[in-house]
Amino acid sequence: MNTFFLVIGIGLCVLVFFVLYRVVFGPGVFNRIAAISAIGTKTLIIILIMGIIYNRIDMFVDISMVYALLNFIGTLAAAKYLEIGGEKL
Amino acid sequence: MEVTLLIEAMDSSFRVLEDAKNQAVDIMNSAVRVTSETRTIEEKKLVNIFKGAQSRRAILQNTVATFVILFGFWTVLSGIFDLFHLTLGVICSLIISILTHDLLFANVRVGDIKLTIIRFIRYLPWLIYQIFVSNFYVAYLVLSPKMPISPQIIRFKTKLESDISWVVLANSITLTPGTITIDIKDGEFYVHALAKKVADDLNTGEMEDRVAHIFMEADHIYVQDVLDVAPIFGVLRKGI
Amino acid sequence: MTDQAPILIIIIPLMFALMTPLIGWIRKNLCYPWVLLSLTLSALSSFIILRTVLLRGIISYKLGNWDPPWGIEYAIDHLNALMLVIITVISLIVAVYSKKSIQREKPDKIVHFYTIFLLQVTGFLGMVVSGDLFNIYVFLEIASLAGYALIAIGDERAPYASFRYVVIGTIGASFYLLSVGYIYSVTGSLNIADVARLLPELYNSNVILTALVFMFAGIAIKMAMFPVHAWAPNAYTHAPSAVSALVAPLMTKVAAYLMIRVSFTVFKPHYIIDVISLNSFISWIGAAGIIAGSIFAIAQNNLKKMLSYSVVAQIGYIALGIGLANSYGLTGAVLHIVNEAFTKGCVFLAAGGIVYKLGGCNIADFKNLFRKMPFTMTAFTIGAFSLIGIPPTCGFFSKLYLILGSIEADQWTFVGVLLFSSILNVVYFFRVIQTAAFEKQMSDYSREDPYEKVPMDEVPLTMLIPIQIAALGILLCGIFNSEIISSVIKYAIPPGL
Amino acid sequence: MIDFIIERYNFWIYVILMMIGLYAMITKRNLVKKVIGMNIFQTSIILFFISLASKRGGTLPIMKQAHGLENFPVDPSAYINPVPHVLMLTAIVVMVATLGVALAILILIYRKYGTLEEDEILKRMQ
Amino acid sequence: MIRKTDDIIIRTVARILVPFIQIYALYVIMHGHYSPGGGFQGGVILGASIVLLLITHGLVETKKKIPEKAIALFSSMGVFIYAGIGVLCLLLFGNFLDYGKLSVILNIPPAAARAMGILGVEIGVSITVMAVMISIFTSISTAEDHSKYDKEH
Amino acid sequence: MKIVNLILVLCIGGFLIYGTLDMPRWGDPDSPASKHVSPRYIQKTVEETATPNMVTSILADYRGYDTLGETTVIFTAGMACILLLRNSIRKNRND
Amino acid sequence: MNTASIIAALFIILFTVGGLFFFTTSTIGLLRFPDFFTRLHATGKGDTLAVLFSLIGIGIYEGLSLTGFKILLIAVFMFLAQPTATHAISKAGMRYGLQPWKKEDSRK
Amino acid sequence: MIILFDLIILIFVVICAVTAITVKDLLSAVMILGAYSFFMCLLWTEMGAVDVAFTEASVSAGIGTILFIAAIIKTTRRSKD
Repeated sequence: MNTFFLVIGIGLCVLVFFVLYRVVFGPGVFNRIAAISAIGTKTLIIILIMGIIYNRIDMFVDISMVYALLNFIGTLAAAKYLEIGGEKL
Repeated sequence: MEVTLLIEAMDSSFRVLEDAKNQAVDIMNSAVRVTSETRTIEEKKLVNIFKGAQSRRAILQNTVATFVILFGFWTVLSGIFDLFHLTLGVICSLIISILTHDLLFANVRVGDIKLTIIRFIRYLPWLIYQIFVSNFYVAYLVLSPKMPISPQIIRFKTKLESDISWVVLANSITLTPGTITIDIKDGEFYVHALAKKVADDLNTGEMEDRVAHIFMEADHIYVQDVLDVAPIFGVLRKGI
Repeated sequence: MTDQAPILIIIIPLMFALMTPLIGWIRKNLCYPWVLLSLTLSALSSFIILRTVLLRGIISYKLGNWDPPWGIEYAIDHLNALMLVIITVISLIVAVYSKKSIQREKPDKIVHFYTIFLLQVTGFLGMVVSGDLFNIYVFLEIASLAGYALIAIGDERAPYASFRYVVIGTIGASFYLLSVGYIYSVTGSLNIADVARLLPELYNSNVILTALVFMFAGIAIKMAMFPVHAWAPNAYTHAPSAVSALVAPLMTKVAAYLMIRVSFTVFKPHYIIDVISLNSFISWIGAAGIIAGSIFAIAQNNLKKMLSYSVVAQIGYIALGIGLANSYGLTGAVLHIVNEAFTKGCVFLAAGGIVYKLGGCNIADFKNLFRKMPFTMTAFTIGAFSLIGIPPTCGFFSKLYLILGSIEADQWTFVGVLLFSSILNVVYFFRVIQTAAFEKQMSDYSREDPYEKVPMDEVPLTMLIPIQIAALGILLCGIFNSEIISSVIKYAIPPGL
Repeated sequence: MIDFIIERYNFWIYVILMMIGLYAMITKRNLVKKVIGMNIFQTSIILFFISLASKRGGTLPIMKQAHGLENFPVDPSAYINPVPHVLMLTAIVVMVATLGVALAILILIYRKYGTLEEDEILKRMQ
Repeated sequence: MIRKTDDIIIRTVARILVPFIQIYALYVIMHGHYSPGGGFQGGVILGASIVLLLITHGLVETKKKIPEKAIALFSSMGVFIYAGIGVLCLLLFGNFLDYGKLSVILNIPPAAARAMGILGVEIGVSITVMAVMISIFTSISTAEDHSKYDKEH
Repeated sequence: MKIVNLILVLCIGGFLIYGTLDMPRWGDPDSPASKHVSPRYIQKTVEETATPNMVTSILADYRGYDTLGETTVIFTAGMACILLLRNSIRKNRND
Repeated sequence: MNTASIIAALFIILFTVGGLFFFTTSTIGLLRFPDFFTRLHATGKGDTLAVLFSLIGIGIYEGLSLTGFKILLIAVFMFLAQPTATHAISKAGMRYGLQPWKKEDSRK
Repeated sequence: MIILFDLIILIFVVICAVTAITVKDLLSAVMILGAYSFFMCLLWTEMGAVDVAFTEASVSAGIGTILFIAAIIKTTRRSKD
């Protein structure tokens, strides 16, 4: 089973690699933010998969939950910036 | 001569009558105004008294409800059930619930919450089914080589009233792939839809009906099946 | 209670700093006596420590009662004790002085200023007293952060100078942390004594060489040594005068202490001298720093900037003494640390007094200053004599020891450099003193009576007394230098030199 | 050769990250970029320390059962070395603190000069 | 940045999430002994919850919940708790931060006393970290903006 | 100028890599770092501090003084931000 | 290996691979779609079902325990936070002045 | 330590670092720094440093990015390099 989850994790990493294309080449800040939030969800799953591989998932769940709870604050702040004070580039 | 006199007399008498009538109307109006003013004042006083009592009760209820929920959350998180940690949990949830009693249940009416929760839980499978179906549709859109998308922004006026139901509707719309709630202005939803099919699905209004059903709005179920104090709550909600 | 003195010296300023904002709520003016009280207590405990060390030898204090390699340990020998006394005394002097000057410069920020002032002193003391490599990093960061903040509230250009200090200082601290990691990777320990015990077996490894070089680089950045001194002059110039009087003497000296500690306690002298012979490199850099700092100082028109470059030059002396790596040279270096702390404190305080009265620090404006502010300028002159190296002051003796060390090491170039730098010091200090004492305003010549009495306009007493005490300290250190050396510094020199 | 690379590459990547951060810190003209470089630099050091801690075949530095371990002999090689983790927690805290102070100073600079480019600031100083 | 947002969705979701984030933070603080986490992490999460309130509900509304003076008090109180526990050990004739000596007061074996000491220390750390995170954020966001600069030039 | 900086950075990086060549292998269970001090923490943490999480026990107990310093660092940063940015009179509080 | 565990393993594989599949489609959508809003459709919440599936798979692997509950809670919070973030950023994009892509544009 | 994951994530980290310092829009740079922190967190969970990963997660997601954005609001988003 561990090998199976390892493969799934590697697959997710490969997907993250493709998402990184949007992060690096944009265009513009909005696409980047969207891509970064997509990376966030994948990261959350990868952390849990690490927990399975280490066989100590109860320790890794906490980190995942931090991301689930806090990850959107950064996006909210960026959105607020673009909404109210945003200089246009 | 006499005829003219008569006419004049009639005229003047009419005038007098008119004046009298006007005065009477004025008096009546002012009386009505005064009575209505006093009545609104009294009503307001009553409402205030009621609201004060109710708000104190509501604060207590909110705090207790928040406490229960948070303590349940704590127990799930903690997983250690000795006396020390449970005491810690009680203390922590108490602190948080006192601090944030007005956050978790800000605009929710107190009495009907049990039913709301049950209905909300019943609503979830349908939502997940919707997400499932539309996710497949989006996957089809993504994977088909011609990419038959036709993005459009649709606008519809909702019949929902309260904040929380708006939020549930908006988040349900956003959760369903293919549609994003972009903005809510004065009860109008602006939704960006990926293709015509999802837009049509949204326009049938099924989701809205279901959300309305959860929060007992628009179909006014609460009058019959929840509480007999519901009208008072209605008054209060408008008053607030 | 004397057993607990090593921890009290940290805890007192820390606890008092924590309470300062709360005191500030009650009344702003209470902060000043509060700070004085805490620093006085701290100074008392530092004297207790010095006495205990002199009587009983090295103090070891186990924090949390864990044995040294596992827990954190304080190991206080003569050098630490001496540094503690210097830091507490100088900071007490500066704290007394700061009342008027900070009221003039930043009246609305007194409370937080004093909080961070105490935290900075805590950082210095913690760096000196600690016997654990990582703990030193933590307190280094406390001192640095406090320093960044204090410098940034200075005049117009202060934020930019402070930002550069942030960037460069972070590089320095990170290099230090990096080398701690390198040392940890091969020894598995962080305690200085333990590391010193384990290192000799590993002397031919690349890791240790890299660790040593980066640790020196990091400390040199914090110390404002010559090639990486770029942050120092601007930061010291634009800081509020009380801050530059605190940071300029102490930050660099604490870093110099760290350099001595690293090169002679963590690494044995054998490694530095015989295996990689880094010491001659350091002394050459020190010599270059002396010359370069003095020449830069000559080019300045601003007194504070001139003094800042003078700091760079004086750091060169200390580095030269460390690099000589013999008994005389190291004695000279330690004595120069003592001397420099008092001297730089004195001259920066005097410069602050001048700024307080004149509103600026341009040397050209100093005409007739000797008549206007005789006491301040006398103290300044004593400081200048000490920097130049004129006999009754302490500077003469430290330079003497440095020259003796150079002769013993057969490095005649350094003797030349030391003598030449004295001449350069004479040049730039003479310019100030000459302007202040002898030059008249142009308008004075045109007047009928050139010897018209200039009204005395001295700084307030709370500023004057600290200046005088610092000047007195210079003289006392000079007069009793043999006592200081024979009772304290002699034991601070590592054996085998 | 492959073994040699596999045994070391983690350290090399940390050096690369450190170089990126250091380069940004000393070359970039924009002050926010410098702060970003500072962040990267400090993170790379943390990476180095954590690499030191890792142990082949070791598990997390948290005991598997909480109770009843007092009399059991524990095999130290079964757990990852916890000391660098502790040090790095402190280092992360220092990183955040430095970030806060640096951003505060940055705002002061912008208030004075109205720009964040270093060359323009230097120009406006004269 | 800390103006009240007019978006009802964001406000409501933030309102609902904040209590959960806070209780989660307290869980992280209290269970640092058994699972990852501890004072610093919990403090940061607590601070983040208040920051979330700040960016969604605005400064004025948040101040009613946690006034500015309380933040200032907390930021020194946390370190004070930490150092105070250390000094308490000092007064019990131990070394600084020697929590084993607390067993005299708490009437439990030294190892458990050390665990209690760790818990107290973590609470202190979390209080300071929370307060400082909020105060850094508010200081940065309430600093005068650049419009002042534009007017001058 | 950029070239000079680049060369400087590359030199530093090269020197650091040179230092790592003699280091114990990555993940080596027998490296000095995991043999000298740390075994005691791993073995005794439950016995001495009743805390299964070694990181917490070291952080707050064995090396608790570091953590005091760390908390002081945070406190210093907060005070520094207030010192730098708060003015006694603030106009636009709600922006 | 008894029947129950085989069925559980089958479910785990089914759900996790399903999650991976939806992750893949969302990523491809992110790369292929023409403008910001449509990309947001793909990633911002095309991931929702993928996350749900993966979490269910991992939850089944973990079994009925407190950790399983925690994983469920993660899903709940994701469902609360993710659409909010998507909504916020799309609204910001609209107010910022991004023009949504229209079908007619592609013909030009 | 899982070598396969380790290599992949290290590559991501380097890509993110390079992008963060080369991109001209400061807001983008800051958001990319957030992604960089994700990967760092991932790297540390992968090496078994759960506490450090936890700290990094809470710091980067909770405070770091927001402090940067708050500072950028007060200053400017433009950058020449």
